[in-house]
Amino acid sequence: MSEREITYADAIREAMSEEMRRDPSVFFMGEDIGVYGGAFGVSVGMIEEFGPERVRDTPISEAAIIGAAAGAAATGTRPIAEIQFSDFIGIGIDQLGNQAAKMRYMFGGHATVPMVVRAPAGSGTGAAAQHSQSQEAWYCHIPGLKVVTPSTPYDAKGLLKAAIRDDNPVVFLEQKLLYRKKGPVPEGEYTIPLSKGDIKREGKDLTIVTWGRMVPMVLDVAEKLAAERNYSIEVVDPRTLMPLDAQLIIDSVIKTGRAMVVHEAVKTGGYAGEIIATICDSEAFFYLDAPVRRLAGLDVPIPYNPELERNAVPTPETIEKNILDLLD
Amino acid sequence: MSEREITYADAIREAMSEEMRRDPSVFFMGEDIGVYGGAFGVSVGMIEEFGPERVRDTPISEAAIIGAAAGAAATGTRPIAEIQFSDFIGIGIDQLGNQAAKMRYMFGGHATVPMVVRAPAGSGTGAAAQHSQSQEAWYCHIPGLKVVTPSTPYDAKGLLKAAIRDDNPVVFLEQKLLYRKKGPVPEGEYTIPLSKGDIKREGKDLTIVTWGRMVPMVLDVAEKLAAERNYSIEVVDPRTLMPLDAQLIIDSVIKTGRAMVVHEAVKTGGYAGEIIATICDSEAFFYLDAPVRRLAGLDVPIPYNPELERNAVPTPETIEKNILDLLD
Amino acid sequence: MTKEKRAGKPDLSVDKLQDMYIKMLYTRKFEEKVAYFFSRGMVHGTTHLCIGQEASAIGAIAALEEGDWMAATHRGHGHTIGKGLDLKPMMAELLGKSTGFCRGKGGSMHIADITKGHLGANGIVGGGIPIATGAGLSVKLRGEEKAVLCFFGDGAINQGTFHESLNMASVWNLPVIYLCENNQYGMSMSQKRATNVDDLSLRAHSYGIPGVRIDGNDIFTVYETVKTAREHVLKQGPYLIIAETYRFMGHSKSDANKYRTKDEINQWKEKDPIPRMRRYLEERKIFSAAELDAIEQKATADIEEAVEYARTSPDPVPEDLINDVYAG
Amino acid sequence: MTKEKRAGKPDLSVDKLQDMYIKMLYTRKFEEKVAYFFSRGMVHGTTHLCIGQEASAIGAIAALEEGDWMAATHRGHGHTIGKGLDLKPMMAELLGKSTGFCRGKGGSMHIADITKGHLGANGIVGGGIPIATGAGLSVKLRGEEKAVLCFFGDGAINQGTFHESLNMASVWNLPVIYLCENNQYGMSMSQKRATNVDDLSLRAHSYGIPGVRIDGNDIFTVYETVKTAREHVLKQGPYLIIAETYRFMGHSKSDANKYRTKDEINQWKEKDPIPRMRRYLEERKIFSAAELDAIEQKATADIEEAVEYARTSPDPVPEDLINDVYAG
Ligand SMILES: Cc1ncc(C[n+]2csc(CCOP(=O)(O)OP(=O)(O)O)c2C)c(N)n1
Ligand SMILES: Cc1ncc(C[n+]2csc(CCOP(=O)(O)OP(=O)(O)O)c2C)c(N)n1
Ligand SMILES: [Mg+2]
Ligand SMILES: [Mg+2]
Repeated sequence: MSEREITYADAIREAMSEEMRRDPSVFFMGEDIGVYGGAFGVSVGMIEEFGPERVRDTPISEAAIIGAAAGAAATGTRPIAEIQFSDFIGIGIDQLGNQAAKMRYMFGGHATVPMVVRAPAGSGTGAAAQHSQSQEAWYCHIPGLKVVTPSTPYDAKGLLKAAIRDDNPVVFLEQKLLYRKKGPVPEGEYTIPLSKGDIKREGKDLTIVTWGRMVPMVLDVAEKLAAERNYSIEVVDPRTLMPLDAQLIIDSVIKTGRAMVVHEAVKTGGYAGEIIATICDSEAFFYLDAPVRRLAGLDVPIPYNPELERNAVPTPETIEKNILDLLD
Repeated sequence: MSEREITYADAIREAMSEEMRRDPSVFFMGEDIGVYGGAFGVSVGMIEEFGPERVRDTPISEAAIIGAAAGAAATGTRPIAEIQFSDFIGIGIDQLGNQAAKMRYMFGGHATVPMVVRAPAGSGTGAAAQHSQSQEAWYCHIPGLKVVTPSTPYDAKGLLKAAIRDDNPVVFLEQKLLYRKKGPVPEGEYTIPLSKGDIKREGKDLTIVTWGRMVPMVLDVAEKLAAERNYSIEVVDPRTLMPLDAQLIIDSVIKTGRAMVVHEAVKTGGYAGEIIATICDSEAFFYLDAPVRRLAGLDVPIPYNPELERNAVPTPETIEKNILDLLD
Repeated sequence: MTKEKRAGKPDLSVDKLQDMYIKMLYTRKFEEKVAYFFSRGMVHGTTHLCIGQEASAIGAIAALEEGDWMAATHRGHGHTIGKGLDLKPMMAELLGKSTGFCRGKGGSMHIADITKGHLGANGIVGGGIPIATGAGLSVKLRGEEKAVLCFFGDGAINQGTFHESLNMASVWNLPVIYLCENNQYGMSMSQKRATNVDDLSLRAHSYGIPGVRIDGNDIFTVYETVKTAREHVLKQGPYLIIAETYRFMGHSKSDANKYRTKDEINQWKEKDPIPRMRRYLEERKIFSAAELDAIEQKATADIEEAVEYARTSPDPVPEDLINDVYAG
Repeated sequence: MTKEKRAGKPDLSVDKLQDMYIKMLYTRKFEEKVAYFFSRGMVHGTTHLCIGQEASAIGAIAALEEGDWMAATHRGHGHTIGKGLDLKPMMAELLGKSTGFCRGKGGSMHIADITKGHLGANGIVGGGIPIATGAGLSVKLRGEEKAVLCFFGDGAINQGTFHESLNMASVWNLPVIYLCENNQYGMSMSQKRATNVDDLSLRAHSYGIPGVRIDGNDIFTVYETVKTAREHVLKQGPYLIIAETYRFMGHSKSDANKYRTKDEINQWKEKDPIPRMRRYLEERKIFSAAELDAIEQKATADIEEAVEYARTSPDPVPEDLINDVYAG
């Protein structure tokens, strides 16, 4: 792997640009992605290279953006649609879930809908209740969609390239708080299959399954507890949530005998449930030495006040506390 | 309890009508609910009693229906909004999830949004992929909403009356295939709290948590296995999914030592995950004698062909098979 | 080839006229068969018949060229026959057979053949409008001289997707003909009650595009208007057509017609587009009465053949249930 | 009380004029303070300043009566001050304090006070339009002589919610004034690129309602138009106003203004509504220069007081995090 370090946002831009150079049927549409460069600066410079036809500013019309992407995808192009905040996908979720995701199946297999909906997710920016959600569980509950959420620049680039090449609608959830984080990303061509999770840290006492911006947070706590208490924590990042690399998780739990799932999304109805059900309805159940712990966002809208906001989701402190509960 | 038997649809109409008589601030809006009487005949006759102002036919505009209900609720009325098929709630889910559900919290407590969104859910009518879904897990993942799904006429009436009186937005999911089913419903006034599950059948070998139209199906199988094999199966119907009566489920599992969750919704990301995570992160974990089994709809859109459709969701056969797997 | 030229009538070959006439007959007879099947309980689910509206479907599509795209609605049998799709797989789909266009998984509400430019009927009112818009974008991005014809109803015109799509198409000059089949009702809701305007073509003003209102029961008017619109959209962007028509049958399987009068229905029956075209063809001696009878007999025979094909076709196999959720 | 009557100018008392003028000043100074806080990193999140647009907010609300409702937007400081809400809890909200309108949980994007008829700023572009429509329905159902004023931007006018709401309000004759503040851009997207019409008031044609386009930087024009509209909506249903204005500052915290020219900004600055009103008041000798300076000093002092109040207010307590998700 090259030593070059770039940010998560750069990695995403690079993935899009490489794919747009490689394949003329790929194009990009969304609000303010052109001269403005996107609300988070992800697409800065792209309109200069690809022009306003392929880097296409849209009106503020999320349903039409997603629906038009679906229609364009079904008729021979490969759209990348950016939704400015993932919270707004709901406005177009009918087009995503009832049209894009179902077309192939309900038409009996003759439709192919290769599109990516990219959108930033998560809290921590002081943007409050309607700009801070993590709704991956919704998308995972729609057969026909794939759902990806990278936690590193390396994963972001490889997964996004794979998502763009995938022949299915993919929801690609980016992490606002990771956009400016740097990490090693090779210059050359690579993709990461949309079916493989990644063990971000090996361990033998406890399996923590987590994704998105919780990954670096959990890794930090794991390092700390390794140093302070010699705990050996395995951190599994599914990267792609749908389809889920269940075997990777099951194998890890069989190895460690203990499991915890950490996510930022609100707890009730969150995707931790899916993962815990997967573990507890598998052979891993017989290896469990303790209840399967779930640490997730509180069941509240994200509040504005920074201190409240920080505590609405898992923190290094609550992660540590829960680990200690399980391991002590 | 009175011996009168009425249908599930009648019970719903009776609940609405009683509440509209009782409280002039309650009104009802939706597509074709007036002279047409609703797509499933639920509101037949209501416009004659309450007039077109309070039984209000709307244009086909689901986002505006839900949003207008939220606005009306926040300003002193108590709307019941019918969405013709629950599949279409997605079109207005931004108004439901980002507005109605969050208003109170994000405004710091001074908003009250007493509204009910009623909608029929589920498959089995040959209406295919866009008219047959069970999306309760989505709504349960939105803090600020309550989510109710009755399995009997009795529950339907009592829960709907409670939902209408509740000061929060409630998603009330009705079961298409139960609309014509009869059951005992007292004529008098009663409500069922939106926080209490119900043990539909007592047992000691296995707890099955299930809801909606799966309840009668599971009960039939439980009776059959009681007769044929002397199995004692406890059937827990949460009735209200959010907030969930977790203790009822946990206590039952502690008693039986085995648990299975059955739902019609597609498996991945379904609410079974929530319930299994609740069980496995509770004291009930220590009483479990076997993995917690999950039986749900396949991860497919609902197909049109009747035989395929029937097998897309749990059937008496698959329920029985899974019980035998767990208990034999 | 004989040609018939008269003021206000298009310049059409005899073959073309015969093709248009027989497609109207196919549609009518196809649907009469479907109605019969339903009345006998041989088909499950529901269906929406366009009996009375054949001219707008067939006339409009007759004006398209090879390679143009078309998006249909839930009332889509005429659209499908108009687009030249084979009657056999169409009938097979209605019967849920594996030889159907959707392998029996879509049914009437999801008939589609992307490979032939048919983007699908749609179970979501207004759901196809963004899809068609995206097809227009796709065509435009490739620089093709192709048009997209997007059907929707007077009920759909009040959906947000209508507005967002027309606005988007208007700013991007997309080659999309938006054709509203105003059959006067959205289910039970009269267009006069669902909108505050008599002439829906006024809605073109919002997008700075041409809008016309035409007699949708005159196949030649429809044809000519769409011909003109097609020329327009290829150069100057979208075009809105409101075709006034009427559905003779109930909205769907179950409809007591309480929202309209027998008188009204009878008045419109006098404008039945099929006898109207027949009179035209006969009066102008394009075809003799005997020739027209022969065409009608052929239509009947072809439908019978399709029924036979469908009846004797195999059902889907169990694996079809899980196939084609994802591509690749 | 002195009265000033001139052609085209409304009949306003000195007190009213002073009130309108000082509210524009409050808005400007409030926002300058907020901008300063942001530049110093004293506030987190983002904010949308309406500097330059004060006339449309303040002038419009000045035309309302006691008991009328108002729905604001994400750019809602002027709307809030216009509605007469206290500066102190407003500033406290911006600083995330427990004394804020939303107890620090909403922030700039969610300021609201339902008890005072303020339905809330809104983080969802177009999200408030159905809410306001529902408020209109509520008022109408109670038979009150009250109006609802619904603000939204030129970007929001392309959302489906705009269309659905105006259509719904038009068929139900709801007393809602829909006021589009056309500040020429939706973030970076020029209204000219986002719509295909120059004059957005044409969109009224779609709903058969009055639509006017006015100089939104002239507070008197705004006032008079809304006065007229208010009379209209109470009797005849909704009214659309397009107020042409301009935002001097960037869209939000971070905006390089790459999508517009300095020249354009400077041209609009010449139409700054605040000096314009001051000139009017001074030229017509309604107030002397000294009086006007005194008003301005009072505005400054009141804002300072609000800042002081906000700064010294307590933060929310930890329990606030979980309070007020549900009522009751
Ligand atoms: C989003 C959505 N809302 C409601 C329905 C239920 N529904 C099916 S067809 C229909 C009426 C549609 O009216 P129109 O667009 O005029 O088409 P028509 O049926 O008259 O051909 C309704 C309400 C639906 N399928 N989708
Ligand atoms: C549904 C939705 N889409 C996108 C955004 C991001 N966004 C916030 S404000 C804005 C521009 C809105 O333009 P306009 O309606 O003209 O209001 P203005 O900001 O000009 O006052 C955008 C795109 C949002 N908040 N909500
Ligand atoms: Mg219609
Ligand atoms: Mg604007």
